[in-house]
Amino acid sequence: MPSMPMNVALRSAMDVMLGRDENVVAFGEDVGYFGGVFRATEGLQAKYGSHRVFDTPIAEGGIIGAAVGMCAYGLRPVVEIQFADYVYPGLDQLISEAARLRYRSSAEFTAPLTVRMPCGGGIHGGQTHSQSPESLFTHVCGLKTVMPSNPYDAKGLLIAAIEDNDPVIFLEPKRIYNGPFDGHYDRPIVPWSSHPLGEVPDGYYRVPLGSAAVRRAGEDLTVLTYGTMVHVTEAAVAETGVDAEIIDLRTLLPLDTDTIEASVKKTGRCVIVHEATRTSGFGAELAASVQESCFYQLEAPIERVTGWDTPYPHAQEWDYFPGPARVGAAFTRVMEA
Amino acid sequence: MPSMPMNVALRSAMDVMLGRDENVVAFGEDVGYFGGVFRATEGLQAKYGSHRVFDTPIAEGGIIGAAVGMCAYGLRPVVEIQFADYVYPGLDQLISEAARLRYRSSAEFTAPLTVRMPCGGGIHGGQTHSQSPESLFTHVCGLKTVMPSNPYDAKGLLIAAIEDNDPVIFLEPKRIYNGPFDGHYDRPIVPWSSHPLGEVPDGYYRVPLGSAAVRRAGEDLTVLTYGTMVHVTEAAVAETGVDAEIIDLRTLLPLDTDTIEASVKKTGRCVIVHEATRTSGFGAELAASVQESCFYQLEAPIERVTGWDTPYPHAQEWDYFPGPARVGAAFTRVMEA
Amino acid sequence: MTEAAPLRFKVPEPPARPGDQPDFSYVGLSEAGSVRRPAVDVDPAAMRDLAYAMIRVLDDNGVAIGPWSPDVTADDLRRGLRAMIKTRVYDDRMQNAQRQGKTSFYIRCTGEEAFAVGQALELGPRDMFFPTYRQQGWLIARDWPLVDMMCQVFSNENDRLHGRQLPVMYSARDVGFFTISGNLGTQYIQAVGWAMAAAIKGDTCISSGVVGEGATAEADFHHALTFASTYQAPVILNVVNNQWAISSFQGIAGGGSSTFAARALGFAIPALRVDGNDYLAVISATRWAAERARANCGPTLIEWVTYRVAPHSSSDDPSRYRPADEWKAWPLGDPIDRLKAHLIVRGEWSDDRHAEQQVEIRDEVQSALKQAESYGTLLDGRVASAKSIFEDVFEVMPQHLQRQRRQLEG
Amino acid sequence: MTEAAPLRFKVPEPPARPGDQPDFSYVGLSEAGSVRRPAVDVDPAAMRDLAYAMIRVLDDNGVAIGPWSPDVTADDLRRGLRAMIKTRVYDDRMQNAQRQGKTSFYIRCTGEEAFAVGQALELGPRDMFFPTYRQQGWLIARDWPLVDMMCQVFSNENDRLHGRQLPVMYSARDVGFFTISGNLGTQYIQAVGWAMAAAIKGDTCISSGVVGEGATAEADFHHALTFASTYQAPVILNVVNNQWAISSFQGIAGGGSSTFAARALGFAIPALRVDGNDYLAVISATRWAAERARANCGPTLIEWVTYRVAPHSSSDDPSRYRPADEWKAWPLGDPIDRLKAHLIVRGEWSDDRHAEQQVEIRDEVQSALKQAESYGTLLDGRVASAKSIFEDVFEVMPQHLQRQRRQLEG
Ligand SMILES: Cc1ncc(C[n+]2csc(CCOP(=O)(O)OP(=O)(O)O)c2C)c(N)n1
Ligand SMILES: Cc1ncc(C[n+]2csc(CCOP(=O)(O)OP(=O)(O)O)c2C)c(N)n1
Ligand SMILES: [Mg+2]
Ligand SMILES: [Mg+2]
Repeated sequence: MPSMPMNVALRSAMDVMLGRDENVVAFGEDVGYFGGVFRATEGLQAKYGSHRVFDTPIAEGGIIGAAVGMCAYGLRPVVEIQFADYVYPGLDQLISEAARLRYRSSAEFTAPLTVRMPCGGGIHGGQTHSQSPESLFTHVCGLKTVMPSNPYDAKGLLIAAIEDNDPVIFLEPKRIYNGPFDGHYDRPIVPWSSHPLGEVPDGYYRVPLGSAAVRRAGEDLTVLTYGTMVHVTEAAVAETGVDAEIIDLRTLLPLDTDTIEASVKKTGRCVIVHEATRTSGFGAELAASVQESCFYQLEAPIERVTGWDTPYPHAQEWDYFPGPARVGAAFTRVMEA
Repeated sequence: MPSMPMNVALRSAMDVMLGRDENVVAFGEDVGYFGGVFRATEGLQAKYGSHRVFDTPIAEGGIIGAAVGMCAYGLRPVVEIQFADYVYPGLDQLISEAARLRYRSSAEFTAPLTVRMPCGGGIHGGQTHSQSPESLFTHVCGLKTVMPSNPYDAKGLLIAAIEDNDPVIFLEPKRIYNGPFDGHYDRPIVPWSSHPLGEVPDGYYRVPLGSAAVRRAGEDLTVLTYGTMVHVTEAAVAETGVDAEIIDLRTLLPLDTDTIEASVKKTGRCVIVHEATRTSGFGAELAASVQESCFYQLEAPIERVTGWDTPYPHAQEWDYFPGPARVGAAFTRVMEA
Repeated sequence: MTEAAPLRFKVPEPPARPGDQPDFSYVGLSEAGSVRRPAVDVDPAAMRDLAYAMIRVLDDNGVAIGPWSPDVTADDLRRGLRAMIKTRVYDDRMQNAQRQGKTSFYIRCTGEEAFAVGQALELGPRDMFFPTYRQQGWLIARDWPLVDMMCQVFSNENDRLHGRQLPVMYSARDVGFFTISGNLGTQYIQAVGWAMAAAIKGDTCISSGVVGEGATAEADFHHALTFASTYQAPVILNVVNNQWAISSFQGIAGGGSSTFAARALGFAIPALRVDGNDYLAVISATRWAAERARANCGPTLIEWVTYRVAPHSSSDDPSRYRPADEWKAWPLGDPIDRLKAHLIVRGEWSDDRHAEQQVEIRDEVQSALKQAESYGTLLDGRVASAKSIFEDVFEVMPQHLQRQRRQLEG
Repeated sequence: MTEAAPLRFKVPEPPARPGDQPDFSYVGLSEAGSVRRPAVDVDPAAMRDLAYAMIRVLDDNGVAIGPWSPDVTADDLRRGLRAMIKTRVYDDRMQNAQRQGKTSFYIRCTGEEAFAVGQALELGPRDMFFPTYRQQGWLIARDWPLVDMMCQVFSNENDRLHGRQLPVMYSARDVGFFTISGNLGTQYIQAVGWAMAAAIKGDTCISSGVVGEGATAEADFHHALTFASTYQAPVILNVVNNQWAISSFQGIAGGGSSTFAARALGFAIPALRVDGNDYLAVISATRWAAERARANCGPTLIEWVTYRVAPHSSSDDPSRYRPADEWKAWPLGDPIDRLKAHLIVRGEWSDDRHAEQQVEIRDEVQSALKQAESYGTLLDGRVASAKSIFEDVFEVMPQHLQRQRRQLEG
């Protein structure tokens, strides 16, 4: 099986779907000739033509609005928002339109739309190239929200997202496009070629939406996490020696509550790790629902390790980023509780 | 003390502030000559002139964007978004600009902006006149979020919001503009004149942001709620006889965690009630933080009673709305747990 | 030079408020027949003047004149007349039903019937219309069942939308009518996206998007013009300028010093400004734009100048913000009266036939109403089941919604 | 008629891609001195032609000609020249520092210096400028300390913005320079809001907003034009058309078939299209718009036609999407060379003085750099304290942030 970085795996997913389904189109800012600022669509315009893969004006609201109209016609647009930090001008079309089209028309019109967007920090991008807005989408009824943590899942999930008949928000942690970053920013960069989940089949396959993956079985505590933080959590486990069960959620909505419940009921302890700011982050929903379903098995308060409730600072990136030390410290607190 | 409905109390707050501070201006769609679709600005243009109170084009993003620019000049705009359901086109200016202006400029520029918006259902407004998007705002660092439950607080909180030097999202549950609705839609409408909190002083006073009110002291369980749901909760308490302590949060961010913690530590049980959809609603943050701080005192899982995770339906409004029966049932479950 | 003089803040004011004499002198008119008709493949740069003129076909005597006078049969015109009358009767009946509490909300299009009816009859069966809440005329012109429309307004058991949507927010894919949004403007860029899709697929059908003059201020309007211009999308971009947006007059939307048609000029999109109460002008301008789009010459923006005779909605009382009799002074008259006069002049219609038809339509609407009410109204609470509110959030109901549905059932 | 022919989807393509011959024939030019100069209180309807012309003052010999030739002293021009040179030297030095890892990111404005420098020197001290990331020339022209600019770029201990902001996202209220946003377009409507505020207060100062041609597609552009038009706000709305938006050429933003100046026409806002590499034209057009605004005649939109000689940013490699030598074919030349030539022709400058000044400026920048680096760079990690990231989220730090700050301290 070929090994490939995550952006190439995503490109491969779009390549497969552009090839299989002539109703799939891909567009966004700098997506066409240039192939995207993170190269995710490189070569696709040359291969499929500029009527299938093309550049758009700089208007996220226009991109998503046009995509909704294309859905009404019968296409399956895959649009790129250059950075998740720039999705806000498109939120109205997502929240008021894409998410409710099926409902308000009783399925006369639907929005099989995929909205890709690089998210997360760790690349010194400052407050406008580092955000993780996933929790906002999970509050919107009618949207699905996905965030992969590795190339294999990224491709399989993106194919599933494109095939899904509802709008899917597809967040791509940009720090792990090239390798499984574990938060040790001062160590050499590890490429995906050295990671088993960097092996990606060439052709079509799906990783179903709504199913989490247990990355590591363990008995001491359960970690609920996703995206880059899966790797940070693995580092924290290695460093603390805590026998943690690591659940990579992959899809935030719909959430794989069965896997979560089974694990927390087994371990009796739960730590939630995400990069997004804390208040009303997706960790809040996770903590709220875990205490609902696992109250009598819980032996310690559920802890959240998250970005601070501030904009993402430029110079103090590593003070902001919830690295393995902070995750490890939470393990210790929860185990001692 | 005069008694007045909530929209009149809000008008009185703006009247007071327009009079005290010549940098206060109020504008929005239909806000000027007409006085707003809910009459909150009626008469203010005639009193203060159309350079202080005026109509705008129908562009929520333009309204908030222009307001941010006015803040940079030194004004204190109080803008109205006609329905909270229509705030999304303005979210980018709120999230990317108003909320971060102070931070990104190290306080060279600030955004002392108040964004008023009627929210919530119960008026047969369907999916685009009924939403409660408060949780989205609470995830945005740099915004304060307020929702009053009665005329007295509405006026005092709005004055505090206008005087605040940071952007404040001010959500007005439209169902209680005219009276304290308790969810019994089939009973006669009760006016504010029959409620003690309908008594509102004429002049200037503040209800500080960030402080909750204990509406009813109790020993059995703690209810965390706000807006219309305060009255629904009161009805549920009356109907079940549960000795609940009802906390009206008033401000969601910053949150009055001291009051919350003290109460839950005392009662050992907690029910959260809001009208917004459940997943990643503000109840999630409340549940997550209560279990963090009160874990060892909790005798039952924290329950959330909320709107269902669907768009707000028109005809089935009362099946959707979390009325006193659903709140009461949660009380019973939590007491029996 | 003038540096010392203080700046002044200007807020546009309508020419007349309650109590004032109505004044429509600000509406720039042209004589019927006086505006030239360029070829449909004209370079937009060569027709900028049309953004400031007004295309009118019917003169004061009801005679169709000039280059925009369309080739249209009397039968087709009678269909249009019938649909306009039916729309008005329907509106009155439903407004009445709202007053009786049978529904929560209603919106009339009185005085603006020509636009929606004309486009419905002029565009093709596979074209797609992206309406606002004020184009019920399209459904009626295309014979979408009145009973179905009423059931939607009553949110009753037979409502195809299961009571989920606000009254009047129809969806009717089978007659090319996109689901109406309660959010202003959003459908405009969607219409462009739909047209882009048709072009991507090498189809032959086009789309037509609608926005009120007030809602042109929304971002979607700008996105629509930008995308339509960049990709030369086969779309008709309609601005229905009915002079009012709830309480704010068209000057607040920025039309005070220009026309809405002119908004297209900066995008090199051809702009037509048309008498929206002139049914023949509606047919003719729509035909021009549709032909242009189908010939791969790209989008057209059309401003339809009309007047909102009705209140904004059943929640509105316009006498609070404009002269109650302002509509009487409207210089472009009533679209039904004008088409009727034209048909009579043409010898294809008479007062008697008109009166007969009126009665016939009233009966038709009345009997539809009876049938619709038999399926329930908001008054009697015979609405779609509570359980159904969990359907169609997603194609497949996820676990958490199944759980919530069970909870609702108790 | 053509109904049967399939529709085609068109995506605009730039005239030249890597390997192709550069081709700027699409840029509509006018002869220097050939465009008329209306009175500042002209009715916008009487000057629509200017949206399609190009105001140019300097002819090929460096002589200032025509009605737009401004009354400006040689001293003032020398100030402008100096600031432009300094901007270019500063850019080169900082781009170098970025390559050395002393900062994470840098953006140059090479070839576009005239606009920001000219406006900085022409507008008043209390006017407010709402820039994008490509107007560092304003700060330099207004003598904002170079060391402070550099400290911001290095995110070091002396960075006034405490390392919070991405490099080049300056904020300098004292010289009328609004805090730069990383989000495109947002500042445009803010500039209008600021101008509305000035008018509300009866002030005499105005604002000037900037957007790139690519970002005109964003909603804020539309909101800005709408609000400016409705309230006749005293604002200058600048579109810097440097032909490129990262990899996409101006045709993708919809400029393929019109000018960006023309976007103003539909709002009855006067539109000027100006040679942005002609320093005298910058001064002159800015003066016209500022006078108009101060005279309560409302907003002006100005399209500045220029070319982005530099890569989009330090993260960009333009040779992937445009001919590497495209800039050499740019028909409007280099703003520094052209102003230099003009001053020499005028007998107010010489090659020797120019060379001398170049050296002087290099020294000045070099010594500022030395000083700035002494306060640290990203390389050595001497940045604002971790604790400081909790400040300025709110005026008063709420409990939850205090708690988080304590947690960070461990
Ligand atoms: C995004 C959004 N903002 C505000 C509203 C509230 N609203 C409903 S209709 C209306 C006026 C619309 O006027 P116009 O566009 O001229 O259309 P008309 O009603 O005249 O047909 C307003 C402000 C809304 N529905 N959506
Ligand atoms: C809302 C938003 N969308 C996308 C981006 C990413 N982005 C940064 S600069 C740029 C191109 C801007 O081009 P233009 O407006 O022409 O300005 P220029 O860089 O040429 O000065 C893009 C797409 C952004 N910063 N903000
Ligand atoms: Mg209107
Ligand atoms: Mg550009």
